[in-house]
Amino acid sequence: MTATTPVSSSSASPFPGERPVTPAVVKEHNLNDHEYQMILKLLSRTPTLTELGIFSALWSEHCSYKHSKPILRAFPTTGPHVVQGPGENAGVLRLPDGWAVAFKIESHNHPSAVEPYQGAATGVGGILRDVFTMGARPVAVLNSLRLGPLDDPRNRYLFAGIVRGVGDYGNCVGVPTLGGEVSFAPGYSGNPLVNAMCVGLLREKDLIRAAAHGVGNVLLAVGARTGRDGIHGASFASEELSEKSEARRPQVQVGDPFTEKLLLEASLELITSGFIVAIQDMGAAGLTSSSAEMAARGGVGVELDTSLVPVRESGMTPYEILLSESQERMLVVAEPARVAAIQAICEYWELSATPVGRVTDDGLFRVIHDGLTVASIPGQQLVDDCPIYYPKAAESPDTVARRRLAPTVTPPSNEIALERLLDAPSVASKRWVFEQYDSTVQAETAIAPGGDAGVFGVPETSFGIAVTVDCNSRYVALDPYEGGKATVAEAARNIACTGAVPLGITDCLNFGNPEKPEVFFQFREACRGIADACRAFETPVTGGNVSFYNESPTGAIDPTPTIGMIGLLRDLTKRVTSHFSRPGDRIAIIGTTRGHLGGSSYWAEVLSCVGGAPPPIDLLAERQLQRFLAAAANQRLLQSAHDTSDGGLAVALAEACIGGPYANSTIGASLDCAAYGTGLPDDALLFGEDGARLVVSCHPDNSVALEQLAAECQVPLTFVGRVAAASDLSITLRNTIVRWDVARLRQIYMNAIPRRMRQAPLVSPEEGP
Amino acid sequence: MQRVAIVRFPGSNCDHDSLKAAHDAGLDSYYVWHRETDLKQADAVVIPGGFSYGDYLRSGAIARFSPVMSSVQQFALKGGPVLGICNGFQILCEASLLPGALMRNAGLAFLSRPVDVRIERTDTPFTSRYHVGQVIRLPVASGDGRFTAAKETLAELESEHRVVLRYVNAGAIDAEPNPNGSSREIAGICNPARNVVGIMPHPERAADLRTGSTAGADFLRSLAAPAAASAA
Amino acid sequence: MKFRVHVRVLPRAGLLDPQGQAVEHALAALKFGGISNVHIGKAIEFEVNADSADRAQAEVKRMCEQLLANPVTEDFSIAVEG
Amino acid sequence: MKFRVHVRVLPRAGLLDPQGQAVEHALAALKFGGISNVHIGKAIEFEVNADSADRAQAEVKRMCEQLLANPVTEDFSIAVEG
Ligand SMILES: Nc1ncnc2c1ncn2[C@@H]1O[C@H](COP(=O)(O)OP(=O)(O)O)[C@@H](O)[C@H]1O
Ligand SMILES: [Mg+2]
Repeated sequence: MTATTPVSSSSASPFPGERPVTPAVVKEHNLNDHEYQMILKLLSRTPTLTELGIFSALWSEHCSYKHSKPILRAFPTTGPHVVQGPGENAGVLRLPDGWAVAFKIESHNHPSAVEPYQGAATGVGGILRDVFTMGARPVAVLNSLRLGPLDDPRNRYLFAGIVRGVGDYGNCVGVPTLGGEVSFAPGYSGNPLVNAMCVGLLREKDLIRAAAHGVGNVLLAVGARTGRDGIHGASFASEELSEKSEARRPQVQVGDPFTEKLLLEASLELITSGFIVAIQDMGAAGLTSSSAEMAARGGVGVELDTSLVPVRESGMTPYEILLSESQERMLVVAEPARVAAIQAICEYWELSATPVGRVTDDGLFRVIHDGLTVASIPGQQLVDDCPIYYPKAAESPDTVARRRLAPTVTPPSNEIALERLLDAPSVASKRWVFEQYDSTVQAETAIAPGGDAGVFGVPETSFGIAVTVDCNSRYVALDPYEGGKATVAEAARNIACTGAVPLGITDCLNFGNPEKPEVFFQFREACRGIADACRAFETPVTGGNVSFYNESPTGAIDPTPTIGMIGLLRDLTKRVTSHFSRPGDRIAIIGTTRGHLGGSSYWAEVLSCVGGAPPPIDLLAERQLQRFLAAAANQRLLQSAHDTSDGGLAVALAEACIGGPYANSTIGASLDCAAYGTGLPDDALLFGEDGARLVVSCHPDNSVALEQLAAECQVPLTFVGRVAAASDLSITLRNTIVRWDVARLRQIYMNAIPRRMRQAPLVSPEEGP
Repeated sequence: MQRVAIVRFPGSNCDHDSLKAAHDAGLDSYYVWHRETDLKQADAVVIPGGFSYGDYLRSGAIARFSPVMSSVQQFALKGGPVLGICNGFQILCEASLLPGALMRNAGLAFLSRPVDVRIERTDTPFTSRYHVGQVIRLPVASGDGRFTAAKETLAELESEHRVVLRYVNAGAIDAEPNPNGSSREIAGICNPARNVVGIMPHPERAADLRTGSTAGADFLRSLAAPAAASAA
Repeated sequence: MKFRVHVRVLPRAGLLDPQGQAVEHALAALKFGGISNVHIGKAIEFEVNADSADRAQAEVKRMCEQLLANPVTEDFSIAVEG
Repeated sequence: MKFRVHVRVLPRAGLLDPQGQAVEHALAALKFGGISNVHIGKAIEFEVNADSADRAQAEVKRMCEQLLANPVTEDFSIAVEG
């Protein structure tokens, strides 16, 4: 953080017709008494309504991180690969040959709850801009979704709209969706989560940071016109959903991916042209936050003339123009002599670039409209001096009790249990989702959705990037610390399964109201778990996003700290996929099977018990597993690798047999686990969820080498069977043999979601009279 | 070296993929912006996929009026090879360089997946290196991929052997062989002179061994070096 | 009795309508002058059985509210033909 | 003079209209009875300057033929408001 030099604010006048600032108006702006007192002190006078709006936006949770900053400081953020850590629009990691990767994840939960299609679409739009604003070309998007159960028509409506929104936007801009995750739990009814991640590539030398410099330089608004949409989105995202949120509907932001694509091309051209000093997207809190943040980063003042901003509707006030969250807009800083050249580039891309302000030396954030000064605030303080809160944290006794729960119903046969798991939408194939997303545009997709991590090639090189997003929110709900660790570990395992080495993460921390001690406890502990895992894996946190106040009338959501991870695959041709492919290959289980059932999908989906303590994560074992996978892939010893997560060994094996989403045939496997698993009950062996485990297959000729490598890496490896030509999955247990017809399993697994979505309402079922 | 103009519209997003695939096929490929009218001595034109003008109103409806399209029209009339891929196909139909139209997928959703297609004709500039009946797997990624035409047009397309590519069921166990409900499983057609070809799948996305498949590489290689081997 | 129904569903005033904008530009580029305020939405047509035109109108209004229009982003209008 | 124009563009009769079918099923699922022949197309609205309503109508017809409707798959109808 920059040292703050006190600057005195000059005066500002109310814009004609604007309401006077009263306590009620202050409250409406989500500013508490203490915060308002600080504003009065900072200004030495009563703020104008415009100023109050500005403070309200920048001091919202969304922009100021006032409840999370101290906790986030515990994340490891440095490392040999880190080019840009937290604080910019996206984090950047170094790749071979002068390349770098910029990536970031962000939530768009509240807008998606109100209008799923536009909410999700504009979520993708926003995250794309965060990445190309760094000078990186977006090459992949991922999405992490959480919804209430699909038997509720409202959730089906939300799910359908969200997926369509994510797809339509990314597809149109031409960025492939290479992965994601979806899961369903009652806690998300009424408050779905939509997290979108974008990954971009750039030459490291072309990196541009969003800091305004050079007194007298010009600020230009580039892209779409400003309308009345999304006014106060940032503070909207910082409150609980309620009746009031419904009333905010007219402010719905509509995305225009076509303009985004032009903006992307124009921005990248502007950046490489060298004509600009800085560029930043107008995201949450629009023009206000983009200009104030760029100024604060550069330690300068700015003056905006809102009467110059191209608007979509007549009669817009400075307040509205400053706080509008109209999409597809960028703010550019440039020397006055470059303006014409910049306008020419924008013109080529059929966009306008309009001077709307300048960089000043007085440190003030000043707004004028038709010659009248309507806001004048010390800029650095506006951005940095929002009060920081240290809320109370206490674990809810309910969580403690849930950790002690165990199922009370009699389990079905193991055959039926696996079928039920594969039919559970959270476990089943997400083909219905990713089929709606273009996953091959840009022609660099090496592993499309449907396996563990997505992989794409870096143009004209032999290396590639593996990407994933993960979070097991059930684990986090039951034990935030272990759950936080598990989430990073699962992401890393998914990356490692492709043969890639995990490099770094971005996080999207979705929680309830942080002012509730039990929520803040979840937040603090989950972050501690994430930090410990990131240190152990040497995968620094390069940025992220906090989304609090995810509450619906029924209470807080399950805590959902989504992790987006990037890995490097040095030789694209050595990538490993998840499915068995050759009869006769040997199958091995890697890692230690302990049969841990607490927090498992088996308990939750089959035995109706969301409880127990989730598996403790052994970070060293995870790290060894990652090293083993990278080495095994590099030596081309593996035919397939798939981690075990939801549903344990049985689900991992079934998925490996079921094959990819467009497989020409399923494949069988025959395993002998009679001597495996040291006396565990059958269901614990089959469905237990222990970390640091995988199912791999290899050519018989490679089995010795694989064993040796496992020993070197100190990773337990047990050969348990072979891939079979027949379409049967059979597992010999101590006293019995369980057997499934893989074609039938595939049918269940592939149809679980489509079958439920056949009756997706086209309009929210709650909206009727 | 043969010169291939890759036409870019606002909203094209497979322009770079096509440029690269053409380059890798040994062609001298370059962009032509939609406002230009000079095709710069092109030997062939590719109209790549994407969402020209956001696909607003109808896919390809607005793009067809871009200045470059009159040059493409003249080029095609003179027998110059023109390939439209996905949105390019839609634009060629809107511009009446090819008959029919591409309507909303029967499943009503955007569909992105690999499909199996059979090469029906090798007597076009873009398919000469394949052999008739060859089945290849290519990605489709489109919302408006359902080829539709009047009955007489369909009959004409068949009798004149102008169906170049057809969706077939060559494997994928539980995915519809016809991904979008196209009439007669049509995935690609050509004009009567056979120099203008439109296809929905994306061969340029299956043209690099690094990422897996080169099944589509011969579309552009056919331009570079038409194989004499097969004739249909 | 059978009535023919025409429903128009259009984006709410004030909301960005990128499709309308694109068509407005395209029309201008085609030299159609003096055109403004282009908005594009859905036209829905069908037949409905009802006792009277008023009943039909009321029924279709419910359909719009429940299914045909998205109340967050769209407005609708109904015309019932004898 | 300024005229308000309503254009309806609908899929040609006889062509498969999966969207219309989907809505027909959805309406039935919501227990709206007696509905048939649902078709879905586009509603396009704008303002145009013209000397007379007839001129406006003629001008809009040209727009439809050139851009707003695809003659292969769609029919259009125009209503000009005072
Ligand atoms: N929302 C989504 N968007 C795109 N791909 C998805 C989505 N959800 C799941 N997938 C893909 O489906 C596959 C399986 O996902 P998941 O079950 O979450 O895998 P894992 O358990 O290995 O994390 C992955 O390839 C994943 O990227
Ligand atoms: Mg996995």
